[in-house]
Order: sequence, then C-alpha cells, then structure tokens
Amino acid sequence: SSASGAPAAKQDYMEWGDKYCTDKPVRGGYFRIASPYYIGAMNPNHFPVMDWVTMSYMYEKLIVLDGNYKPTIPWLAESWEYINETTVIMKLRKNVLFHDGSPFNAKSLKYQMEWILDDENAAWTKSWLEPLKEVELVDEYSVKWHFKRPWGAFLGTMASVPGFMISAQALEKDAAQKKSERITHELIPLRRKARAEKDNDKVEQLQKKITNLEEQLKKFQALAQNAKPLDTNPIGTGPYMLEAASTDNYITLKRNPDWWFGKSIGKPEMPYFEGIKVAVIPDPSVRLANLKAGELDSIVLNPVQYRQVKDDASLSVVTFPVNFLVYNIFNHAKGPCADIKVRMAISHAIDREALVMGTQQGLGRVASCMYPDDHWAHNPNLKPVEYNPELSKKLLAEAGYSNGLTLKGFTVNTPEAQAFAKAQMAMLEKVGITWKPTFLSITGMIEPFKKLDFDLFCSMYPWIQEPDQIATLLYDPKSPFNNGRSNNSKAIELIKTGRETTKEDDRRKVYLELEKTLADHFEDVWLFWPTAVLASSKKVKGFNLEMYKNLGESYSFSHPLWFADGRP
Amino acid sequence: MKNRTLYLGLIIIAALLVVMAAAPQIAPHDPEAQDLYHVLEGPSEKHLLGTDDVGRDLLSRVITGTRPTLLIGVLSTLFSGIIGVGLGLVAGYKGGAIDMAVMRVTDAFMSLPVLVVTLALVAIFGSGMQSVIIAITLVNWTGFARIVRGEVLHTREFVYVEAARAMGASGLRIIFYHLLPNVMGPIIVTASIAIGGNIMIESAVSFLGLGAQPPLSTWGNELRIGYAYLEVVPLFSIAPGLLITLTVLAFNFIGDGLRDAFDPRISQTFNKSKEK
Amino acid sequence: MTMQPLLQVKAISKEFPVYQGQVFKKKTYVTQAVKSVSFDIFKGETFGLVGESGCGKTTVCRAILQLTPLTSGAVFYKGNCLSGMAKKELRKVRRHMQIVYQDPFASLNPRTKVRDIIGEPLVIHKLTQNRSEYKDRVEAMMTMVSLNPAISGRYPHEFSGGQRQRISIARALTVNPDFLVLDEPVSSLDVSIQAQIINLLEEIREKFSLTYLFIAHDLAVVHHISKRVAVMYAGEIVEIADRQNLYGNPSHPYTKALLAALPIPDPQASYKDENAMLQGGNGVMEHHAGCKFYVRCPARRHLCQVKKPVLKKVNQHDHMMACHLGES
Amino acid sequence: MKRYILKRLLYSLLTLWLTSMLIFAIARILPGDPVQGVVMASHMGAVDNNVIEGIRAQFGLNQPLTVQYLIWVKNFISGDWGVSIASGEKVFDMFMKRLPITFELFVCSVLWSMLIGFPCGIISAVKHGDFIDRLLSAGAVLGLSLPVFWEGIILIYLFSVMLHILPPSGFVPFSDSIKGNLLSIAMPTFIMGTQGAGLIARYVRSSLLEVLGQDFIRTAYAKGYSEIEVLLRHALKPALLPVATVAGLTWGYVTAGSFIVEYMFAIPGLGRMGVNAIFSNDFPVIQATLIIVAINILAVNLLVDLQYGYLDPRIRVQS
Amino acid sequence: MLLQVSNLRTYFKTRSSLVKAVDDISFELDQGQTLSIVGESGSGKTAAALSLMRLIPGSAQLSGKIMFEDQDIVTMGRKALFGLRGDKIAMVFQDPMTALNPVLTIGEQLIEPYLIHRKMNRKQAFNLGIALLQKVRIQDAEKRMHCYPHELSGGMRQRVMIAMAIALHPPLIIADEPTTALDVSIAAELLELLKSITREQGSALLLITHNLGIVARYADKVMIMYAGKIVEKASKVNLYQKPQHPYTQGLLASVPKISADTGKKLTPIPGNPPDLATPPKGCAFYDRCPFKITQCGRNVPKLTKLNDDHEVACFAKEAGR
Ligand SMILES: Nc1ncnc2c1ncn2[C@@H]1O[C@H](COP(=O)(O)OP(=O)(O)OP(=O)(O)O)[C@@H](O)[C@H]1O
Ligand SMILES: Nc1ncnc2c1ncn2[C@@H]1O[C@H](COP(=O)(O)OP(=O)(O)OP(=O)(O)O)[C@@H](O)[C@H]1O
Ligand SMILES: [Mg+2]
Ligand SMILES: [Mg+2]
Repeated sequence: SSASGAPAAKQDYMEWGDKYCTDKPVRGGYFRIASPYYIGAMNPNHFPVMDWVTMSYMYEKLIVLDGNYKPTIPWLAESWEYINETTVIMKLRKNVLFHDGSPFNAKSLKYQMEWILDDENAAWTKSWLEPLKEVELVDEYSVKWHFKRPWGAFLGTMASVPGFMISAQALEKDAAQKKSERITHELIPLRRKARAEKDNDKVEQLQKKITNLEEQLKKFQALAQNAKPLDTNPIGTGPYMLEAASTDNYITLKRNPDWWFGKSIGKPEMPYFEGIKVAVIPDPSVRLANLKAGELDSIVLNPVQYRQVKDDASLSVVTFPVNFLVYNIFNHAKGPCADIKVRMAISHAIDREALVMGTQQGLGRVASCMYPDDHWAHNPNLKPVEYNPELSKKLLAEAGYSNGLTLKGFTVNTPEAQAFAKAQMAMLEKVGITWKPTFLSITGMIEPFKKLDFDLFCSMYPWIQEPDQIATLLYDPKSPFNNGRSNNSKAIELIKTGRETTKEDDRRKVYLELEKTLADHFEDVWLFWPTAVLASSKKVKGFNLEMYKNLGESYSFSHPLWFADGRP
Repeated sequence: MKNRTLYLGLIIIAALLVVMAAAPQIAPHDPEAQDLYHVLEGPSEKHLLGTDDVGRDLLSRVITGTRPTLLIGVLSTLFSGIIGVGLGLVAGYKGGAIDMAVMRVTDAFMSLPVLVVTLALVAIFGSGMQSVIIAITLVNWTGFARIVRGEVLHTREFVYVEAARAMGASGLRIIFYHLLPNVMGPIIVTASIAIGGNIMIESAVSFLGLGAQPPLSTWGNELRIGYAYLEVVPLFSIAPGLLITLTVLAFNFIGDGLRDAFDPRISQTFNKSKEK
Repeated sequence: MTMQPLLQVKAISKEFPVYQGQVFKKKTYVTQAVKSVSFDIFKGETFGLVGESGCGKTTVCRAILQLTPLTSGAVFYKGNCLSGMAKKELRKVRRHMQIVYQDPFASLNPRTKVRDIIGEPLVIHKLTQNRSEYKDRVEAMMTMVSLNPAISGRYPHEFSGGQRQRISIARALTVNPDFLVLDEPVSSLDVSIQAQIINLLEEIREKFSLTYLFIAHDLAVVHHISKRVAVMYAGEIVEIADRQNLYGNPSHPYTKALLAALPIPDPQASYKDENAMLQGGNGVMEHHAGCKFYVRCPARRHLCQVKKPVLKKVNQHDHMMACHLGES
Repeated sequence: MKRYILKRLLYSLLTLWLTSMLIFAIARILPGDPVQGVVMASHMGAVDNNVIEGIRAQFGLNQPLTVQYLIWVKNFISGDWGVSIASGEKVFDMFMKRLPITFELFVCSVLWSMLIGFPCGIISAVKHGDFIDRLLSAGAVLGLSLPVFWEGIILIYLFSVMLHILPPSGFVPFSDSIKGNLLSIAMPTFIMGTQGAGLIARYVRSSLLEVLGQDFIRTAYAKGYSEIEVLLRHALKPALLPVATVAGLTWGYVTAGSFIVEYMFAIPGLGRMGVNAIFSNDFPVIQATLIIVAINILAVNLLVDLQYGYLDPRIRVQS
Repeated sequence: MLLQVSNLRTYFKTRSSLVKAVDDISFELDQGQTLSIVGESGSGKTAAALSLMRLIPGSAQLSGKIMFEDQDIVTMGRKALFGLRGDKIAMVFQDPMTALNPVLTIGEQLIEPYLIHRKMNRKQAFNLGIALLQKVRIQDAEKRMHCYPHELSGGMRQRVMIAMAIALHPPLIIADEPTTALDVSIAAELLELLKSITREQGSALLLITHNLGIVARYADKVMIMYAGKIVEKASKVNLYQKPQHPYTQGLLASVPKISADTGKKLTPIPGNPPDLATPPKGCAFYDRCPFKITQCGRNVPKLTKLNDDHEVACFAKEAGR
C-alpha cells in the first residue's frame, strides 16, 4: 500500500496529460445537466435519494471502483489491508476538509459509522453495515475495522453509499436537532398529564421524568445550535457544494475551492467548472430538446434517442457500456415457469440480438448472466442462451404445452419498456406462448408481486457493483426484492460463501460458479447489458472514452470536465 | 350554411367508421408484424408512413387504432351520458331533496380533476381499455348531469309538461317522453364535445403510461410513443395527432350541426328578431 | 238552484314563494296569487272568468286541476274532494277534467307529432286496444276540430296559432271529459280565428254536454260564450253574477271600469262612461289592510283603505260583489 | 344576502365533505405499498424488510380506515397535512412552495384563455355564419382538441430548438427575474390557456348568439345604436352569465391541463407533485393535492355563483 | 308627406325557403296622422314596421322605397340610419316582457336616446328620464328609474317602452301591438296616453293591432294586410261602414259584440291563411273567398282606388263596380 499524504503518482487513474487530452483545461462556467428526478434527501443515508449523479458531486467515497467495478482505487481512504478475515486496517487521506470546514479524519469516520448503526437516525444503509462490529481509532488518520465475521463485501460497501463521507459535525448537529424535536414532542403530553394528575406520588414521578427530559433537551438544543438539517444542507468533501436548491426544479452546486484532490496532484484549478446546474426535467424528449436548444451542456440519453443525436453536428455523442442488467424474472413459486423446461423454452424463444437491434438501436450487449461482461465477477465462459425457436417449441411440447401457453405478467409503463415488451411478446407468440403483460407504475407492481400474480416480469437492475448485493437481492429467498421467489439451494450456498470470502481471487471464483449455476438452471432470462449514450455540446472538454472504459468511475472522479473557453 | 360543416363532420366520421370496419382489409400490412431490424424508418414505398419503434407498419397501426380510439371515445361518452342524463333528469324534475342530494354528489365528483381520478382508477382496475372507459365514465357523467338538470329546470316549466301532468301522465312518462327529447340538443352538444375530450383524456392517460395495452393500440398511445421520436419519424406522432384532432373536430361539427337542427332558435342571426 | 254543482271551489288560496338564485334558491317573499276564491260551476254551463292580467286566473285553473298544491281551501269535483287525493285516483279523475292552455305555442311538446299529441291521453289512460283503434280515434278527433287527418304526421311548429289551439282542444277532448278548463284559448289569436275557435267550442259543448270554465281578457268574447261570469282583481273575486246582470248592471267599480274601457269596433260609438277610466299602474304591491283596488278606484273612500270588503249579495239574482260601495 | 352567502357556503362545505371522503377512498384504494414503491424507484439497492416496516409504521398505515380518515381530517384542518412518503418533506411545506408557482400559471392561463376566448367568441357570434365565424369556431375546437403534450413538444421544437426565443422547459421564479419568469411560463400558459380559450370561445359564441337573437337587442338598435355599441352596452352583460359558469369550468380544465403541462415543462408546481404522488402512491400528498384542487374548484364555483347576482339582477338576492 | 312607402318588399331567407313577409306594399303617412295596420297574425305587419326602420336581419332582402323626410331609408348609409333610429322614428315593440334588457335598469335604458342623439351628460339625461316617466304616469318615477324590468308589472313596462319612444319627440312613432297582453282597462289607458302624446307633438303614429275595437277608436286611416300584401286601405269611417275586401268583411263579421244576440254563432272566415313561403299564384285569399271569380286564381289583384280615401285589391270588387 502507498504511503500516506502523497497520492500514488503511478496509478493509472491519476494519469493526466497529453496522452489523454491535448487541450489545456480552462476554468469557468456553469455546467448544465439534467436529471429526471429531484435529488430527494441530500443525506445519502436518508430516504429517498433519487439522483446519485448529483450526490457524487458533493460527497466522496472512501474507495472508488475501477473499470471492472472492483473496489480497488483509494480515494478518501488512502490504503487498507486485511489483517485477518475480520479485521481491516485503513489509512485515511490527510488534509481533507468538509464543506463546513471541519476535518475529515478517523474520528469523523467512526462517528459516521456509528451514526448509521444507531437506530434513531433511521439510516436505510444500516443493514449494509450489519457485519460491522466496531470501528477502532488507531490514530488521527487510521482506523481499524472489526467485523463480526468474515466480510467479503466490505470494500465494495465502502465504495458504495455508506462510504460517502459526511461531516461528523453536521451529522451530530442534525441528530441533536432531531432528538430535541422528539423530546419536545414527548414532553407535551407528559406536561399535560402532570397538570391533570391528582395523585401526588404520581405527579412527582412524572415531574422527575419531565425534568430529566428537559435536561436532555437542553443538552441537545445546545448541540443543535445553528444546525441545518443535512437532508437539505449536504456537507461532504466533494468537488462541488450546494449553492441553491429548488425542489423539483433545479439544484445548483458551486465549486469547492478547497477540494483536496486537485491540490494533491498539483492542479489547484480543479474542478474546472464554477458550478453545476442540475435541472429537473422528467420527460426524456424535453431533456433532449433542451440540449438541442443549447439550454443544457450534456445529458445521458435513452438508447432510443440515439438516432436523434448521432448525426447532429453540434453535439459530441459517445456511447459506453453501463453496469445495468435488463432481464425477465420468472415466477418460481407458482405457475408454469416453475418448470425448468418452460423456462428454457422461453429463454430460447427470445432473439436477444434482434431485441438489442430493434429496441436499443443496437446499443447493448447480449447478456449471458447477471454480471456485465466488463465486471470482474462476470463469467467469460458462459455464452448467451441461443435463439432457437424450434428447440423452444420442442421444450414446450415436452413440458406438456404443445397447444400453447398463456402467461401473465407486467412491466414498467415507460415507452421504452413498452417497446421492449412488445418485441418480446411477438417473439414468444412465434413459439406459441401468449404473454400479456400489463404496464404498471412501480407502485402498481407491488401488489401482483406480493400475490405472485404473474408468470414473467420484465425488469431492469441498475448499478451492478458489489456482486454480493445483486446476488443476495435477487436470489436470496429472504430478500424483499426476490420477486420471482427464486430458491436455488446451490446458488444460495454460493452467495453465502461469497459474502464471507475475503480473498479477491477466491471471491471471483465463487461468483463465476454462481453465474454458472444460475445459468444452468435458467433461473431468469438475462437479456442484455445496456449501453448508455452521452450527448454533450462540443464545448464540453475533457472526456476520454477509452480511459473511461478502462477506468470506470475512478476516471470520472479524477478527471473533471471543462468548457473549451471557460464558458458554456 | 351551417349544414356544410355538419356534412363535413358526418363524412369524416363515416370515413372513419369505414376504416374501422374494414381495417383488416385495408391495412397494407399486418399491424402486429414486427421487424426489429427496420425500426423507426421514414416513409417508403413499402411503408407509406414509415415504421414504428418495433418495426411495425405505421399506416396499418394507425388504421387498426381507429377502432379502439373511437370505442373509448364513444363508449365512455355513452355510459357517462346514460348515468349523467338519468340523474340530471331525475334531479331536475323531482327537485327538492333529491335534487339537492344528486347535485351535491355531482359537485363532489366534479371537483376532482379528471385526469387524476382517471389515473387513480386506472391504477385500481389496471390499465387497459375497459378501465379507461370505466374511469372516464365515472368522472365525466357529472357534466351531463349538471347540464341536463339545468335544462330540465327550465324545460319542466314549459306548459306542455304541465299539460301532460294534467292529462294524468306519470312522472316517468313525463321524464322520458316530454323532457328528454326536449333537452336532447344540449345533450348532443355536450356529447360531441365529450367524445373528443375523452379521446384526449385517453391520450393523456396513455402519455402517463396507463392507457390502452398492447397489442391494442389507440391513437393516443401511438401519439404518445411517437412523440419521443418527433425528429426521427415525425409522422409517427403527427399522423395520430392529426387524426385525433380531425376526429374531435368532426364530432364537434356534427354536434353543432345537430344542435342547430334540433333548435330553430340558433339559426337566428345578428340583430334578428325571434321567430314567432 | 238546489242542484249539486259539478265543481265546487271553496275558499282556495295560493301563495307563491318567490325564489331567487341560480343554483341555490332562496325564498325571498311570498306572492298572494289567489286569495280565498270560491265559486260553483254547474253541469252544462260555461262559467266565465275575467280580470286584469296577472290577477291569478291561470292560478285558479291550475289549482282546480290540482296542478299546483293549494295553500288553503279545497276543490270538490262531483262532491269528491280533489285536494289530498291519492295520486293514482287523481290520475283517474283527470280523465274527466281537461285543460286548454292560454298559449298554443307553449302547451304542445315541440318534438312530438300531432297525432301523438292528440293520442297521448289515450296512451296514458290505456283507452285503446290496438294501433288501428288508436289511429281511428285520433283521426276522428282531428276531423271534429276540422283539422285534416292527413297532416297528423307534422310537428306543432308547422301549424298556425289557430290550428295549434285546435290541436289542444282535440287533445283535451280525446278522453271524453266532462269538464273543460279553457284558459284564454283565444287571446293570442286574431279575430277571425278567434271566432272559429269559439264556434267550435260551443258546438262541442252542445254535442257532448260539456261544462266549461272559460277565461278571457276580451269581455265581448266572455259575454258571448258564458252563462255566468266572475271578475277577479288581484287574486280575489270582486264580482260574480250571471251574464245579463253583470254586463247590464255592473256594480263593482273595477267591473265598471273594464266595461267602460271595452273598445267597440265601431268608429261612431263612444265609450260608455269616460269617468270610469282607471288611473295608475297595476301590479304594484299594496300593503294596506283594505281593498286591493283602493289606489286605482275612482270611487274610493277612507273606509276602503282600512277595511277589506267581503263578497256578498247585492241583489236577488245571486249577484255578488266585494265593495263598500253597496254599503251605506 | 348574508344569509344567502352563508347557506351557499354551507352547501360548499357539505360538498367538500363528500369530496374529502371520495378523495380519501381514492387515495387508499390505490394498490401498492408506497414505501416499497419509493424504495424500488430510487434504485437504492438492498433495503431490508425492517427498514420498510419502520417507514410504514411512521405513516400509521396499520389503523382502521375510518380512524385514519378522521385523523386525517382533524390534522388537515389544523394544518398538519402529514409527511410525504416519497420525500419525507412536510406536505404543507411542499404545498406552500409550489402553490405560488401553480397559482401564477393558473392565473396567467385563465387570463390568457379569456384574452383569446372572449374576442374569438364575440367575433364569431357577430359574424355568425360567415367564413370568419367558421374559421374561429374551428379554431376553438382545435384549441380544445390538440393533445396537450403533443402541442407541447411541437411548441418546444418550434420556439426553443428552432427559433431560440423561449426556454424549452424549467421555471424561473418571479423573484429571480421578471423577464425570465414570464418567458419560462409563456409556453405552458399558452398551452393551458388555449384549451380554456377554446371552451370560452364556444360558450361566448353560443351565449351571445342567444342574446343577440333576443328582442331587447332590437330595441337597442331601434334607439340608434351601432352594432358595436349594441354589443358592448346591451349584449355582453347578459351573455356573460352563462359564460361565468364556463369560466368556472375553465378553471377545472386548466387544473387538469396543469398536470401534464407541469410534467412536460418541468415546472415544479402542484400538478407535477400530484402526478408524482399518484405514481408513487404517496397518499398524504395525493390527498392533499386532490383536496386543494377540489377546494379551489369549489371556491371558484362559489364565486361564480355569487357573482351571478351582479350580472343578472333577476337573480339578485333582495335583502 | 312625412313617410312615403312604395313597393316595399321584405323577404326572409329561411333554411328551406324564401318567406315573402311583405310583398310589394305602398302607403303614406302624414304628420299628426294615425295609420293602423290590421291583419291576421303572420300577415307581415311586424315585418313591415321593422322594415321601416331597417331593423330586419342582414340575411333578409329589402327592396322598394321608403321615403322619410326626403331620404330613402332603404338605401341610406349606416351612419345616417343610426342617426335616424330613435331620433326620427321610434318604435314601441310588441312584447314589453322581452323588449327591455333584463340586466339594465329602467333608467339606464330610458336615457339612452338622450345619450345617443343629444350627447347629454348622464345627470341631465337622468332628470329628463324622470320627467318622461312622470309623463307616462308612473308613480315614484325617481325610484323606478333604479328598478330592473322584472321588478315592474307588464303595464308599467309597456309604459316605459312608450316613454322611451317619445323621448326625443320623433316625427314618427310605430307601435306594434302595444296592448295585446294587457287587460282592457290598462290597454285603454296606454293608448289614450300614446294618442295624447302624438296630439301634443304632432307626430305620426303607425299603430299595429288586430283588435278592431282599438282601431275604431284611435286610427285615422286603416290598412288591412293579408299574406304580405295590403288588401284594403281606407279611412277609418269608410272601412267600418263600407268594407270592400271580402277579408275585411270577414274580419268585421267575426267580432263578437256585447249587444248582439248571445245565442247566435259567430261568423268566422272559413279556412286558413296560405303559407307565405309558397304563396298561391293568384289572390292569396282565393281559397277562403266567398266571392271568388276565375281571374282570382290566376292573377294577383292590384290595389285600386275606389275613391279618395278608399283602395282595395280585389278582382271581384273591380268586376262588380
Ligand atoms: N309559479 C309561480 N311562481 C311565482 N309566482 C307565480 C307563479 N305563477 C304565477 N305567479 C304569480 O301569481 C300571480 C297570478 O298569476 P296568474 O298566472 O294566475 O295570472 P293570470 O290572471 O292568469 O294572468 P294573465 O292574464 O297574464 O294570464 C302573478 O302575480 C304571477 O306573477
Ligand atoms: N326573421 C325572419 N325570418 C324568417 N321569417 C320571418 C322572420 N320574421 C318574420 N318571419 C315570417 O314573416 C311572416 C310575417 O311575420 P310578422 O311578424 O310580420 O307577422 P305579424 O303580422 O306581425 O304577425 P303577429 O300578429 O303574429 O305579430 C311570418 O310568416 C313570419 O313567420
Ligand atoms: Mg293566465
Ligand atoms: Mg307582429
């Protein structure tokens, strides 16, 4: 591991120079982007967060992912080492300040982890830290992590939401404020009761309680002085900090002049934009229109919009793989799809190639299983299920459905999902399967899921990073998101093993095995891993597709963009 | 004069009905036949309007879309008309407490935004043509009820209604034989506006993703999908959009024409006296 | 006359609450349209009712036929009290009492063919067995009122006012009623058509021995057709007598005024009594205890303002009048 | 008069009560657990059942419906409109933030629809039967019959992408920049207003035709008025009476339109909040939105009814 | 001569046909004179009166000549026409219930002639309006100025109409069945009023009615109309004493008289008037006429002079003379 203080100059993600970009970066301008949703709560551990892109401008993680989605790149954590299966020692970056001026150090890290684990703070990420026993302070910039049992996903978790570092000072104030609010609420009925009570003993008891609470209240109120709720006043270490926010309308961020990273690599001009304006525009066509009208500098498009921009001379358009999975879930608990023959028949009936062609403008990679082909846990030996309607028909006949089969199901009600479902319907129809999906809003799906009132459901899983997460979520019978009620004992065993394996190579083997098991059982119909389209105005500089493909998010974090002449 | 627009409306609707009835015959392609390797293509000799997002022939889609679109427009209007007119007649004729009760309920329903209730009901019944029809009906009857009641309040004061009572006619007879035909004019106009309005509600519901379900395809749905590709295949949205507008126009023309035919007073012109 | 009257009107009063407001009506005040009106009508006679416009004549008709609930009083038909009769029974009685309305334009449903208008009472009371019998009856009625049965398929607006009034009469007669209320059946018609209708009415009355309650503005017409005549003013009967007595010997100042103002179609003739001409408007609400006619009365006295005159006999011919004049 | 207003108000309250039950019913029979829905929609990955249950308990979803209703009504009246499930924000605060925006949009749209609707209706009534009448009438129907979102995207391409006159979407608060504010609501206002304008034009036309056919118009001519004077002095006022009702209806139309327009043009108003809430079954917000819309429409109708008296003395209440 | 109408034709276009409401009529009216038009309902009386002020709908066809104070109203420009209406010619309309604007007060409507033609200010006009109301004998005139039409009785409304018509002392007043809906005592009162005003101001009065009693009392000259045409025109006395046209005779015969024997039937004219949209080829009265001769079915009779103040359009009369 590298020494503390100076960044490891040799690391790829820090490569910065003529090799990747010949232009010289310029500072200035507000970068205008769009999001379909307003960000939501701005404390990443609070509920809900709808826009993680904006979140990552304000908060930074301990560890970031490399091009293969592996948590290998030190970011706020400088280095780490497994001392044994249940202990990790971690060194932290020095001279990092939060936006409120408080320092990032071992204490703030420890406070944050405890804050997450404290039930009162209602952090939804709490369950992610379940294996964590304790964070031990070693010195100001080192901590020792103690686990309850071997924790394979530890690094992945720190490269994920709980790894977003938040100002401990702000967290503490936030918590204090919430507590004082709660106590105030508690006091009201108590006081009323005390006033109404006749029995002297009881009055005394109550009074005691009240005084006790009042003291606590005083303490928390003192703590909470000048507190601003984190949910609306994010305090991280990121390159940008919140400037203004208008719910459902926009968020503007301004440049963090004290950003540690630029300074640490001798480029204090980083980040280059004066600020970022994220407009909330729900409709994809309107987002595109905004870009075309020059009101936005860059947006991520749906693949279906690719045709509308690819020949536009005023835009630079790039496509790159994303770590999403588009797949169909079977109902394993009930109905015909519990039969593997039927699952195989369906899987063989779908022409994934054509699907990607027709519905994604060819942008997408035919999937063999759940981990994308550029993910470190991907099993390269697996081939996508072959399109073979004849075989499919034969399988159906074997399963006893020679006269056809009608399946229930549903999908999300976006136009893209509809096109997608329509295409699959037609393919299934060819082998004699009638699939009649209804189109529901996300909330609308919950009922049929609960009642298992479907056979085949068309879905998407985004942000496949830590392999344990998606595997547990989709194939662990206890998971609330295992909507297909998959219950594959071998897979369950492998998932458990993966979770507790800490050696990288061993873990990889486990996941390759897991993929193979799932594929062999035709557990789901994995369709493709999408490709994203990024369209930006020609003025936006600094994006190197090759490097991005190689380095993934570590590239985006370390290579901020800029405007050609400092203006949009 | 006015009749010309009535005829125009009738011709348009007649044409649409023909298209609706003969859709399978006149559609140049199977409207369901997909060609995923030729999606979103512009007009060509093979596909006069181009292809849609899964490579189906747009012209054939639009032609087969006539039926569900008109059905939604007409059926939901019919049903809401039946409920609304019935309640309006009773409330207006009976007056008093019944009127008060019916009108409070009507006002209550009326103060709910059409689109939201439709969305909510569609969410309950599941999306699909039936639920869209049910939903629109549940919301739209109020307009009929109000207008009919107002007209009845006015019409029931006519002497011929009392004359019928003097002859010994029952309430039911008066309502259906004497009142209903005489409030038909406003009902027709309301219905003609409502048919168009309902087609629009359906398209709005489709726009929010809860409209008719594939393989069924309404113009509203086509329009909603097509609008995402406005620049690539403009006809994808323009064709159904124009058709919706044309249909709504046609129904309004017919409504106006019929009202004029029903009501001699409307034929008066500026500064003209009442015909005696 | 000890004969049982066909129709007895006993002290009927009718108040109209005046409502205002579009959606939510509110009672603002009360109009006394008819106030304690009593009279009898005997079988076979024509009873005339005259009075200024808005004095409550139509309201009396509607009250008799139970088309509007009474505020007080009662109406007896052949000795049976109509007020408070069950709906079903009332509908049966209505077969025998029919009405012809003032306005031939408004009283016919504009969207019904003439044959169905005339035949409607048959349908309501289920008087015909089949379609052809129905058709025969309707055609017979039309012929009787001298309408060509060939035009039975037309709608009311295709007829002239006189023809429409005949349609109304035909409709009233289809069910062979005993008693017919004629509310200004000729007011809106010109003289020649008026004459046609009056002749028709008289013929029919003789033929079917009907009883009429006949209302008109035109005193000459009333004179022509009625046996007895009542004069109304502001909701009350002010004078009631048989024709000879009333026209020959009018007692109430209002009756006198009416007769005096009667225009005579002869340029050489002059008004009977210029002094009886009235001054001042009508319809102005008068809120004093006395006679309603007080303000306009050419013979008013102080007594009239404070004391209300009651209807009482002025001579032996059943001539009644409500005025202090007759008193000493 | 006072009594009348009071009574009228009472009726409105009665209606409101009925409406509130309807609204409550609608919000509660929407299928799907809002909490889980939000978790799924926010792509946050693994959340375990305890978290979901915890959030559910916060919203008192376990009590009987009648109790929930009563509590809701009580709280609503006392200004506690609950907390959004989707965002955790206080619903009341959310409203206060969005209300001015939607209100501005509403007022502008209604004004716009009157500005367009009235002249069109008047001209086409005066030119009854002429070519211009038919043109305007067709225009009015067209205004009614263009699907909002379609009109929207076409306008965006026309005015923003091609002509660069107007911003394609977004909302600039009045306090930031007056010009920016007006530009940002131009298209939404236009679209929402056109619908209302179509409606108004149609009704003004027919109501004016009705009035123009009446005898007193002839009387006015007989006095020596010219056409325009007759129109202004004698015809307009009585013709306005039925139109006032429609103005009330227009308000309803505009409300309906706002749901899509706000979504399209990314305007952070109540309509968009309502649509989002419906999709995520965020019932505290749904309930509040619907009840506010209902109050709004009822209030407008109340006003319309009350001002009838000023337009038409026949209805005027005598004290 | 104040008013000289020659060959006036007013045709209404309806959806299906052309209604010849007024078909070639000519007459004249001098200052101080009262001309009465009598005829069956639908014979074109109102249409003729409206034509005099060009108050007919734009779609109607108007032809002929209406010379009023040496100007032809038929071809007059719009401005001049607006100047004429209300100022020089005023009209009392048939139905006072509908002829007043229900949403404006009596006062507002009453003073309009002053505002339009005399350019007075409101206050002045208002005072004159009160005087007008007093003139038509409405009590509490000042209070009544603020009333709305529905707050007045029918008789009072009719008075307001008359007041409005006489406001500017027009040389010609047209009164179209001003008393049909009213009872005789009020009718008489109103007509007396109108008559006295014309007497005072020397205006000419065109009085339309179907009440022959009224004609007998108030008219100087009488015109009988039938199916859009004048069938007889005479001085009052001539007409009543020597009615020439069979229709006139029929009309006079159908009037019930109080003095008459009550047992006797009335004698109406048999049959119905023709449809104005499809007038018969010959005389419009042909079907109902007891004296018809063959010529009557073929040609339309022209109005011919019998003596100085008696004209009739009848072939039978011509032949008999
Ligand atoms: N439905 C009603 N509501 C309120 N007032 C009414 C109603 N019907 C009649 N009136 C009032 O009652 C009074 C008497 O009316 P009615 O119609 O009986 O008079 P009429 O003598 O028939 O008059 P006319 O000669 O004009 O026909 C009038 O003042 C009228 O305004
Ligand atoms: N605007 C119009 N359009 C078409 N036809 C009309 C119009 N106005 C009047 N008529 C027709 O012209 C004829 C004459 O009508 P007009 O009103 O002059 O009759 P009138 O003699 O005044 O009758 P009444 O005694 O009923 O008032 C009628 O047949 C009528 O239907
Ligand atoms: Mg009456
Ligand atoms: Mg007339």
